[in-house]
Amino acid sequence: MNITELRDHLCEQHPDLCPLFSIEFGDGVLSVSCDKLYEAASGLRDLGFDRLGMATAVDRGETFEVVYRLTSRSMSVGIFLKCHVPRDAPKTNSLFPLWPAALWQEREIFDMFGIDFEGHPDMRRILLPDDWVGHPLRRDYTDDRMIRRPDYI
Amino acid sequence: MTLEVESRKETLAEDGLPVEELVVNVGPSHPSTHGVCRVIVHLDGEIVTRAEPVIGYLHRGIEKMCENRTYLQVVPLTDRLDYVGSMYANWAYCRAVERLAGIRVPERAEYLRVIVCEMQRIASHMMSLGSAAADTGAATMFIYAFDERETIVELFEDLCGARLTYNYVRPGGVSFDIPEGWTDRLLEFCRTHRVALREMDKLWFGNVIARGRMKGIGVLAADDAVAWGASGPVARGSGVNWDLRKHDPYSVYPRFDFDIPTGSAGDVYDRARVRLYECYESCRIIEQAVAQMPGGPIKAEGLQRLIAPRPGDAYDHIESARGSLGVYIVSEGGPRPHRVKFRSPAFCNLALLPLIAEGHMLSDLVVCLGSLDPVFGEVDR
Amino acid sequence: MALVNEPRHDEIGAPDRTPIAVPVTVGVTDDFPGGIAGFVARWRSLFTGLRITGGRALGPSKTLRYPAEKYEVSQRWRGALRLQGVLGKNEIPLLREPSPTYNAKIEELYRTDRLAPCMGNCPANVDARGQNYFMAEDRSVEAYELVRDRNILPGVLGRICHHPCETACRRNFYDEPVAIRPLHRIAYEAYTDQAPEIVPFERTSDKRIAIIGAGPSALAAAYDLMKLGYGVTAFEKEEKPGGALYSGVPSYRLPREVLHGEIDNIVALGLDLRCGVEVGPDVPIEHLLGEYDAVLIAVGLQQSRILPIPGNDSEGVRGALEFLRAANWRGEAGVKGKRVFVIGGGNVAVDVARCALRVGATEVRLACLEGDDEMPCHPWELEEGLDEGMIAMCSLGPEEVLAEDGVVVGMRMRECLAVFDETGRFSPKFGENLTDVPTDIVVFSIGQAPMLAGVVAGSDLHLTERGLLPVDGTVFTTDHPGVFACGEVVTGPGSCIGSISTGHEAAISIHRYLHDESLREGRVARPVPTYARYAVADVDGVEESRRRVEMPMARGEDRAHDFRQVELGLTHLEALQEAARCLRCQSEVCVGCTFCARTCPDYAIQVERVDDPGGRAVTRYDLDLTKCCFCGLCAEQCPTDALRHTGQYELSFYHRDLAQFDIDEMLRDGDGTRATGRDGEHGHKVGETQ
Amino acid sequence: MSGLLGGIVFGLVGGVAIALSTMVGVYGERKIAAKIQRRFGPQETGPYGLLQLPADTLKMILKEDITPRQADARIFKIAPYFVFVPIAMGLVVIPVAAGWAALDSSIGILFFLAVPSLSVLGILIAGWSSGNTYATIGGMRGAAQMISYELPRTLSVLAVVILAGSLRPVDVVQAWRWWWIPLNFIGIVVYYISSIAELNRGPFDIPESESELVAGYFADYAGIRWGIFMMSEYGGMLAASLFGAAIFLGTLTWLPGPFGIITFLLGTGVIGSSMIWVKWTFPRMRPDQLMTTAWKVLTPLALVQLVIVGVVVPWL
Repeated sequence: MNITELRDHLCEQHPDLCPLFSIEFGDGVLSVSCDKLYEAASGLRDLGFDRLGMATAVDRGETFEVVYRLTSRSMSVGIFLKCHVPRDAPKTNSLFPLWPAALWQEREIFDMFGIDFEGHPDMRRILLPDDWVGHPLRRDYTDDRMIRRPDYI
Repeated sequence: MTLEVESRKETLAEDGLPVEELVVNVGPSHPSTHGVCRVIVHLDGEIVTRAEPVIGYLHRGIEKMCENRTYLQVVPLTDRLDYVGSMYANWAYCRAVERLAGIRVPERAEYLRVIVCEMQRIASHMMSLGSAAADTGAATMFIYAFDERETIVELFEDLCGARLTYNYVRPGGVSFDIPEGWTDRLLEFCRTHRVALREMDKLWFGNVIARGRMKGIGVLAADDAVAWGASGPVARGSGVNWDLRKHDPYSVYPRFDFDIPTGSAGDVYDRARVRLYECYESCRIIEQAVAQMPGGPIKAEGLQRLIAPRPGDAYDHIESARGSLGVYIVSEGGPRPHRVKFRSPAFCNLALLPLIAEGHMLSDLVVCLGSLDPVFGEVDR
Repeated sequence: MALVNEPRHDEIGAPDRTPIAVPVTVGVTDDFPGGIAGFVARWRSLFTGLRITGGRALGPSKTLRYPAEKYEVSQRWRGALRLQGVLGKNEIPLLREPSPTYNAKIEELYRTDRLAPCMGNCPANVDARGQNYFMAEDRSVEAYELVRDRNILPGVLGRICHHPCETACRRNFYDEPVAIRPLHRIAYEAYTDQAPEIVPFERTSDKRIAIIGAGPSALAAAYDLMKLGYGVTAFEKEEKPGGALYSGVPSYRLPREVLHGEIDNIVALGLDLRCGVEVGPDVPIEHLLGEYDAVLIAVGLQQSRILPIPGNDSEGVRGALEFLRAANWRGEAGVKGKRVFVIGGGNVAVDVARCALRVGATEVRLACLEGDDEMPCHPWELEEGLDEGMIAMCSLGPEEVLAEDGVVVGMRMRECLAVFDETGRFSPKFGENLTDVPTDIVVFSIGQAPMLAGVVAGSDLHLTERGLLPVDGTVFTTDHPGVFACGEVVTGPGSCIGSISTGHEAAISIHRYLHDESLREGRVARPVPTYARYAVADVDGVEESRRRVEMPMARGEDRAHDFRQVELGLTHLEALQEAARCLRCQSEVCVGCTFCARTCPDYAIQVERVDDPGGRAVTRYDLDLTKCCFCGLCAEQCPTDALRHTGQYELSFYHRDLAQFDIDEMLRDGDGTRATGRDGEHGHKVGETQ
Repeated sequence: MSGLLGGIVFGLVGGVAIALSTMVGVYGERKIAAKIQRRFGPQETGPYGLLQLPADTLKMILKEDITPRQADARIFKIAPYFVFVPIAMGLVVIPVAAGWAALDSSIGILFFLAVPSLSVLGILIAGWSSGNTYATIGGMRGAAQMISYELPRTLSVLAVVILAGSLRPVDVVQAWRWWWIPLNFIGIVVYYISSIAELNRGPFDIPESESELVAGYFADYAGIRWGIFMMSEYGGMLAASLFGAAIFLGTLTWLPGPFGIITFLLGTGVIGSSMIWVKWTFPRMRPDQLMTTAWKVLTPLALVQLVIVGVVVPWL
């Protein structure tokens, strides 16, 4: 199944999600608001997206963009599920109940971005020590030990 | 399984005496953790009641480092992700960059990439099989597997000058063309490797003790494998027929005829044997690729040294030896990526350890861990 | 073209990434049989294992015996970095401090056969690298003379060339190409300012050569032949020399005083130029054949092609060359207040359109078969034309000239679906849609043809059916001995620099002919240089000092109505800075471009150089081997091939400082290195530093 | 007095013999393992790397003797000797020539089976006193394993005792007949396997299982104390090989008179080498599999052997 077929299929099954779907760089992207995230995700799971491939976040300035990449084995197609959480109150729903694969990946996002996932059973740091201060993948993170490399280019 | 954090718990035995649960700290420096992983193991006698992996000991902040580097400077960093299979991270990263920057790769380069990655698959599986054998004390099997790996590593050295961190796949192509006589040596290796594989199959997978150690251990149901995001031999060992080379074909893979080995029991044995059979398939792919390989350039012409793609994000994934390795790059313009995320298969597979190790003995814990084949450069990034 | 604009590129062999139908799988699960057979199989497996290990124990060892069978490092082993020691050990201090002889050393290296990409891609092999070097040293006269050697008319080409050199410039890979073409122009301007005395070439041979035409190729041949000591006479039909440069190139691109100044310089070198003499009517070619030892036909193309479509004989249908001549020479082409429709997508068509604007056309449209991304004209020309108000209509083929009472009233165009077929040959496919465009003047700019009938009349030279002169494309001979041809009459419409290159080649042929040498020995047909069109570099964040100097241009609406120059030119200082950006490719000498340091993922390389455009010198080159990860990116980035990996290397030092390589160490030649201490001398040195 | 002197002399000779056999064993193990793995093994120190072992011994002696902070120091330090001494004691009853043993005891076989087993105590206290979880688990495993394998081992030897009708090793050697080998085949296999298990060698090295417990009960030992554990292992291997070659294979009687010692030593070497071969071929078993093997496979097999012998003997 290619992207346009996926869009048609999605629009047929979930007309409410249809306007949120777009195609960027050849990948299907479903941008939702974060309070609808869980709903959209469970809709996608019912549609046949049985794998949560990747979960990550991107610092977009005012907001953090939480990105999930879902894959469907039956349809052989992938889709991005994105939502923006505000920087001052980074909180969204966990997709752990839908895909247990989110267990560690959301922990990593919490570790690196400080985004709190509600409904996640084990919201602790994963890669960094528990007493670490700050969330390093935020663009404004600074640390005494960080070395600013020569700004050549 | 339970997920809440528990400290050592004290319970009362039947006769009223306090009994303390034995907590063993396997790692972070331990022969069988394949790197620096720490597993907090709660033991009831020898039975593992709970195994909790603690990772991050090899966390070098590679994703953070990428933010401060140009696209080309990230390539050597990807070598250090999965140091057993550097080619994969190279390739996945380069694919994402190429997609983002709209670079078209010459056909010969694609073939070279396929060849080196299939060689890398053999090398990585040999490492995995060997060290999984060493986990159970079969040091000789370990050496035999490493003999095979050594041949590949030598071929890699002749190809690109490095034995471990190749930095071979670059955005737009590969760094070197094959030297003279190299393909002959490669084909000769494929021939001898099959013989060695059959021998290993008998020595290791046919052995009654090895089967006793692997059969029925660490069983992962197919549904769990999918839901927990397992990929690669871990998922295929459970019977999940999922291989990106077939199901989301990339590069020139559709031109090759190969099979996907899958297990049925989902135990350690099937996972390991899937790896063994994949080596046969890799040999087949290499032979076909060498026969089909066209001439021509190995690098895209007119490639900017300073790659500065347009704003946007791109995700690409390939089937590495450990599963689907994805790279997600967000560009906001300019010569440096805004964010690079490596979706490492080892990280996702390792999350399964508590699931599969529970209820087995301490000796099986290391076998389960070895069967997931984690490489901690990739887990911790 | 290597780069595509679509963000998602098609995979080779898997365009849509659709999964392969049903993947074949191999089951891996295996188990012992039950019962007695299983018992036997279990015990047997133990003995199988013992048999395998025992068998291997009896076989040969795989390990190599040290040191007798020492493993040999591969050719591509990534060892220590070295700078090429081209300058030699004794010259190391020259790399550290600006020295007057340092650049001379590099200049010497330039004279070797290591062609830089800019030289290689230029049809005439103009030494752009040498020019940049002289310009950076503020030696403009020498730069001019160096360029003129191959380029004949640097001042002219510095304005109109399509600069394949800049396309090939290595700097494209990093940020933006060096502005080689504008530097030609600066060199010319500096040369005219200083006006050095021109010493004519010494006449060493009594042989005389006649050249028919005085265009770029004729001048190139004349220059080379005069340099070789021959007497050269050029016959020009028009009143002024310059050929197509004079008649075809609009003066907003090429001021006539520049053209004539350049030609005057060549005349001053000893050229006997006779204008207003048309070979054929005035002087029969037979007369030339009798009078001169060799004749070179370089008459170019004088005739515009007009498509055989209905209405092409109406009033208001014009040919491009005639139109340009009228516009250039008289400043008036009879289009004032009229709408002009130009058919064609080449550079000439754009010139016509832009001229039409300047001579007072109210609306200028340009229609071509090709789509907007594949037009044959140079993109910058199109862009400048669009800036000035020209309207481009792409993917349209001419169907019919609409005329009323024999006067053009419009043009009917047919939609063009594809210009080239699958094999890349020109074979346009047309669609059904028709477009009518009202217009007053239609100018066909779809190609030119030579007018040779008059020239060859009375000789035994033959023309083909299409009026072309049969010429060998490698040595430029015709079928009459002693008669040669060059320029567009041979190659067809092309670039100015391409014509010049044929002039150089024809001069070699004439020289060899007059000395009875083999014409073909060591010569091959020059391929038409093809080059990839680089993507526009994204230079966001590239610091200002590294960027290309921007050519100041007159504003589009200002310049659109007169023939003043569009490109305003660089200042002297800008030119010096720009020339210093040249990377001096293939010189194998470190020029301190710092690309290695910029690309090093470990920041192990520190380069400092004198930041003076003239005295470029590397003062510090440090490699911290304790940081180096041997990725090889630096050596790959080096534009001059000065940096390379060597095999002699070991990461074992007696002293931590030894891992810091400075220039001396980086330049060290030969086998023994300080790091290995492999030979006695350097081993001793290790001891000394303790 | 002479008995004491003899004891001291024998102790010295025996100690040197064990040290030498350890060196030979380690050298042999390294060379055989290397051959199996297609390597060379030690080859740089001395001819054929023969001086590697003396060098290693020297290194071990010179190394710092570390006692972990949390260890019970006194017991920790003494534990290696508890392992080594019983195993060394077991050697005295083994006949080294036809009709001669250092200690020609009438209960020699019982002595050989009982005394070396006391090393389990050493393993237990070594594991416990280290104050280390791995070592504790290793010690527990070792104790369980050694005690379990006592049974099949003893039962397998019992068959020979029945055949010979004596517990005196010298008598057994003299009574040995070639057809004992086919008759006793199951017993030989059981003895061989349970000896390896008794020695904690691969594939039964679960107490020290390097990949799980790092080194098990001697994880925290360093220097010469660690060397003594090694010596006990190789000494035990020597003892088991000598005993097997003498009692089960009767190699002392294969050649007449004193020449029997040649075949005896050869037989010992073959058994020892085969133990090395087995160790470097097979993976390690799991503790429960080990117990299953001991109780559900080897013990019944040994009992079967006993029955066979018991049925045959009256017919002799």
